[in-house]
Amino acid sequence: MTSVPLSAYLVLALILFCIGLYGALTKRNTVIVLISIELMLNAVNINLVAFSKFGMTPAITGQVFSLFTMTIAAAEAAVGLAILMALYRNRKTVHIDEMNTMKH
Amino acid sequence: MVDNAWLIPLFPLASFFLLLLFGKRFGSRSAEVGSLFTFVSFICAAVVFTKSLHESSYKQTFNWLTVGDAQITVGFELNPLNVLMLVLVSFISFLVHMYSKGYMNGEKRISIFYAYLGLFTFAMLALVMSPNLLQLYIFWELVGLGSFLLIGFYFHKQEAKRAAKKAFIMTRIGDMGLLIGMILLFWQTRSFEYSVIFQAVEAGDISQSLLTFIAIMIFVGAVGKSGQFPLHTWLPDAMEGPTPVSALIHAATMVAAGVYLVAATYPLFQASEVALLVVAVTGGLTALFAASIAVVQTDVKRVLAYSTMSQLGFMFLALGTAGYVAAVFHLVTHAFFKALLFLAAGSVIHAVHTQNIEKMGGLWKKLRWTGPLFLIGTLAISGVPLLSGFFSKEEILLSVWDNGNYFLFTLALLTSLLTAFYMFRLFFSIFGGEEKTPIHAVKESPMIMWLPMIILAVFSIGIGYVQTPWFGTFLGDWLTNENSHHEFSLWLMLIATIVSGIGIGIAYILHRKSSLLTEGESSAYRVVANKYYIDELYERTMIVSTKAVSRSLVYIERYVIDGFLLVVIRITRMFAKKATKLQSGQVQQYGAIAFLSLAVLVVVYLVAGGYLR
Amino acid sequence: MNDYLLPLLVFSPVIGMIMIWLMPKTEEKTLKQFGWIGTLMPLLISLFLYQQWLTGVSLSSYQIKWNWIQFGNLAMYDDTLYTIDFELSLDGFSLVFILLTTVLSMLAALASFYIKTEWKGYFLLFLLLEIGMLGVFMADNLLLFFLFFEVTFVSLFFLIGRWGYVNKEKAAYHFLVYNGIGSVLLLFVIATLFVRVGTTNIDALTHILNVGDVALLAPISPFLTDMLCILLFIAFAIKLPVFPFHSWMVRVHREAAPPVVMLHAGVLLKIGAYGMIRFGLGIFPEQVEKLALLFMIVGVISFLYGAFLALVQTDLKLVWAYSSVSHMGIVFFGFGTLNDAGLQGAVFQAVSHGAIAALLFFLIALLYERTGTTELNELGGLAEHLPIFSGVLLTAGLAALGLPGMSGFISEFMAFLGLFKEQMLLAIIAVIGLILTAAYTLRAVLKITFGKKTYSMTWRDVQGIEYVPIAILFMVIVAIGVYPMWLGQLVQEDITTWLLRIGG
Amino acid sequence: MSVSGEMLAFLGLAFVAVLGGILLIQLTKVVHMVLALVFTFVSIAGIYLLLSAEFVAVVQILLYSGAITIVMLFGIMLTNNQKQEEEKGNRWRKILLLLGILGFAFAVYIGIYNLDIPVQPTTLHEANTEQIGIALFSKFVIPFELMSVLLLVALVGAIVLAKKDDEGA
Repeated sequence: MTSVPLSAYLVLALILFCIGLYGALTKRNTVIVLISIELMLNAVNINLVAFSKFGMTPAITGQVFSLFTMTIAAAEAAVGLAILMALYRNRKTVHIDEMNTMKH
Repeated sequence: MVDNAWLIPLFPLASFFLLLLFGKRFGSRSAEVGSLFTFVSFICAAVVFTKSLHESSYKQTFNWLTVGDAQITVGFELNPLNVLMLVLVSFISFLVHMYSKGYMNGEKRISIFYAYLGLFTFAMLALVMSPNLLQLYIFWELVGLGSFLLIGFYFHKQEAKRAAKKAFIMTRIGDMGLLIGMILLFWQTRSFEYSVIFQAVEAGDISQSLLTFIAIMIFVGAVGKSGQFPLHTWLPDAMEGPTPVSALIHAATMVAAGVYLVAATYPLFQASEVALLVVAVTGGLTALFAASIAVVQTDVKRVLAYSTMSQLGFMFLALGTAGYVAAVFHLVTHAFFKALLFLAAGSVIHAVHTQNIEKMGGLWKKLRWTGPLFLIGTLAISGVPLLSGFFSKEEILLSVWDNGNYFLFTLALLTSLLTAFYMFRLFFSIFGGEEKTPIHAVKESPMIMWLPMIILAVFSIGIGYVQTPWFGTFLGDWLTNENSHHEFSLWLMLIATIVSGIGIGIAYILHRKSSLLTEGESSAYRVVANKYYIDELYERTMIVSTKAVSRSLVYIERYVIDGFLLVVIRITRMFAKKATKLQSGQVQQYGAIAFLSLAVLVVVYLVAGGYLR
Repeated sequence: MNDYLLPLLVFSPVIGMIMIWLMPKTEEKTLKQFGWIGTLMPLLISLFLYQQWLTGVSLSSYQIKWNWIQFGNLAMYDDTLYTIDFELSLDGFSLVFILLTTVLSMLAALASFYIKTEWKGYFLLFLLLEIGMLGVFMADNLLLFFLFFEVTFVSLFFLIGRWGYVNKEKAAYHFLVYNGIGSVLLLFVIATLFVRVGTTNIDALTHILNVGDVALLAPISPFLTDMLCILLFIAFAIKLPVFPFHSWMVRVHREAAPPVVMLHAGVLLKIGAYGMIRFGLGIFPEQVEKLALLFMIVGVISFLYGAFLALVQTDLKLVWAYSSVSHMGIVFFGFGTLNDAGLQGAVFQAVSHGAIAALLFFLIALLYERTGTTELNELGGLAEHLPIFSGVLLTAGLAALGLPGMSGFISEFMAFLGLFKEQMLLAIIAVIGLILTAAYTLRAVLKITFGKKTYSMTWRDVQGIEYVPIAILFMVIVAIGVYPMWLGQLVQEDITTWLLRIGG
Repeated sequence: MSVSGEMLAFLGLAFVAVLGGILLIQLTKVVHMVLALVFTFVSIAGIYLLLSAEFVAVVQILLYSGAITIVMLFGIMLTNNQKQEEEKGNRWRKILLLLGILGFAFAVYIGIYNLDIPVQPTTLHEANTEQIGIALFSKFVIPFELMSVLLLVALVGAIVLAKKDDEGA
């Protein structure tokens, strides 16, 4: 019926997830960290949609869930940037390694 | 009556509780209360005794506890040996109860004293009625308790405290032997009942080596209770208790329980040559050993205590040489004359307020009653012909001779000699010579004290005739249920008499020279006077090593167990400090660590092929 | 009625708690009385249960099972899997411990009249502790057991740390850490079993693990089962406690208030024994059989170790504390023998030590109340002016050293009977401990009661209400000692069942 | 195995998506990074199309390629950070992380490799939007409403956070 197997989508999602993870954990610029997180969420979404089609019991639920995820991602991006703005105003930096007021 | 015999020990028990709870209200009348209960007990015992002269043994049991498929029962058994002990114990106990009224007169805690006596009498009577080893063991410990309480009666005295503790612990060491033997027997036969055990022994169900071990272990129990070497050291110290107690517990009844135990489990010993030999040698050695110490003691009660040890050794010697009847016979006669001696000694102490024979002398005229009574006892124990001690001793010598062990026979003769010697040394130094106690007006004891002594004296003289070569061997026939008449051996009697005579003679000569054998500089003397340094030996070895173990364990506790704790605490603290540094405020670092840990976990599970199965 | 009796029993101390809670905290006398009254209700119910048992009512008819927690939606496969029910049940074995709990709680509440401060909090915690103890002995599944176990743990922590002697806080932390480790191990075992087997019900677990006719979703390998068994036993060995996990218990016994120690030594240590027998032997019979020799050796070491250390202590509390270590060693090796006599001995010893230790620590309360010290070197000759107290102390000591006619003897005797059957040599070594027991007990007791006088004339002897705990405990001790059958019958059936599982 | 059109489309989209990701990591200017990511987002939308999820694909383009990217760009500009992403950081951490990620990827890959789910016929592609609508407003209506509340909260929160402090103070 279809020539692209489920595993192909999963592997793609895995690769994107790993890239996002690497970015989120290494980049110093907070904006990039946020974007990397978006990438990770996207990778997860691919999985959701893929399983909605190729899963044990195919259903529309997967797609609906991916929509929810996107909503949350959007909200997260908005709030995250707002926090970043506030921080930048106070500390004049966007570098994540300089934000260490939670130190012991 | 016979099936209600279990009531016999309950009377003294009732007296114990009554006096313990309401002792204050009874006050000095406690003596009458205690005596009354014991008397009832004695009457019952006497009735049972007369009944059982004709009947065969009687036994009654009921279930007490279930262990797996084995039923443990309790009950009582009345066979000739048991009934004999029953009547003996209740009788002497009654007499001592009576005597104590005079001796303990004016003591504040007299109700407690009588309560303890009641407890002891209860335990001892129940002990001799036990149909099985477990029950015997239970009361075995309880008589130990009675003895412990009475030794420590004068609790404010340091010596009494120490003696009580020592008595309890030393006898407990012996008891453990009995416990081991008993449990081993149980797993061999699945029962504590004598009858079952004896059947198994006869059927040869138990291997010879194990049987020997068991018999010796049981004998260890007897050794502890009867103050035999090497567990004897508590018995002389036990003389810290009131003198009537010494008479009842540490001369006539409880210490004889060891002999009773071996006699009651005699088939076990008969099945093992080695065990019999061990019994005989221990008995013989203790007899001589104790007699030799008695020769140089200066405390009247201690002389008697060592004499008791020596006589008990005699009984074990008899048991070990197949002289079952002889041993029981001597147990009976000894109970009477030794009780008499102790009571008489108590009477003397009561009069002069000292126990040191160096401070006594010339009391013959002052103590009109006590003197002759003491003499009767002395004659009986020395084996002077026609008194009870003579017959029983002769019987023992005969059994040793028949056994063919000449070494043991020599031991027995030597002991006889020493016995006669130290007893008369004691007698002469108390009653002979000049008066040395001028301060006190020495008064004869009241009738309540000499009356029991007279009764005992009568028995000391007469009881021997139940088992003589001339008039018949009633006791032996009854005990063994067959005609055990043995041949009359005049030469043995002669030898025994001569030996006693020599002992008395030496004592008299020395008395004439007014030497008490108390001073001496020779090393041999010092060794004997210090009781062969056995106490010191125990002190230096057992006690010190136990303490050393305890101390070293204290260090282990402090440095190993708690030290380990400390190490754990330090390590935890160290990690906590290091971990605090990880709290850098760097969100990315946290994320990295969390992720890496997850990755490690995942990879490990991957390599391990799934999680732990 | 039957359906609610067990929950009623477990939660009956709540009534007392509410009564206390409503009182202002300055009402000393009322609070103490309410605390005591609060313990009466469970006592009555448990006695009623015992009476029912005597009349032949089957104890299993009181069993209850309410739905409680459900995990996942595996109900479509098997509705007993991955569910946890609120299950309480009763058998002879647990009834013994429940009776012990209710009786000792009542007596400890009486002894708590010596508590000097913060009565309200004290009695609230005290009754909470009782709920925990009762629940522990009735819980029919491991998770419920664990929850009640933690209730005792928390309430006891505060009871130790708040009301006690000088170093009470430190002792409480020792208690916390050791028992915390024990709890963690226990939780680990319970969780693993639940994940693998899908149930925490004890009977179901036993059946699945041993009969094995149920296909598990995640099968357990023999190795894992062994490990679980060992962890479970370490957890309970800490609670019991057995050498080398005993140091917390010694500290607690030294520092906690005497009524708390009465309960602690009397009941809480027995949770270790109860857990070992019920869960260890119940769930892992084969593994226990493999470990039996180890149990016996450790038990004997514990027995001797405690005895040797008790011999040189200079504080009466410490003597009794080490004697507890020693006596728990007997429980442990009795359990390790895995035969009728040994197991019965272990159960007997647990009950008997409960009564005796409670008595001994009650006497400590009396002694401290009068003299203000429990140091052996500062005491002596009390028999002169406190004859009744001295007599009671001596008798209690004799009970502790296993004098026949009292409960200590029959328990030790049976444990040794069992040990001799399995390991003769070990048993002969262990017998030394019996001699040492006599030595250290007499040393301590005689030091206090006999000898030189060091007392003040104003100390009064035992009086009034103080007779109640002494009399009741002596009754229990002597009743077991003279006629052990009544206790034996309660547990005999259960022991036979357990032994059948080992097949020996 | 012949290469179908669908496969070709997938390969192309996947290549672009991964390339965008790699560029995100490798580029140095922040704005470039964000732009590289737009490619990824768009190609993911394409992937959704292949998975017969047209509605999701459209939302993806609208939300990610549109809204989020723009927001991010605004963020970058407002924080006025034109500095280049200099290689500072901890080299060891990067290497370790890389290893960890590789290990993790490998482990998950094993899982994917062993995965075998039989393909079943679906009707997702028929009136996809309608199906989503029906599901959203029947079965998932409560989550949906909650989501709207969440968005509102996020909106308010973002405004409160981002507005200048001195006005309030």
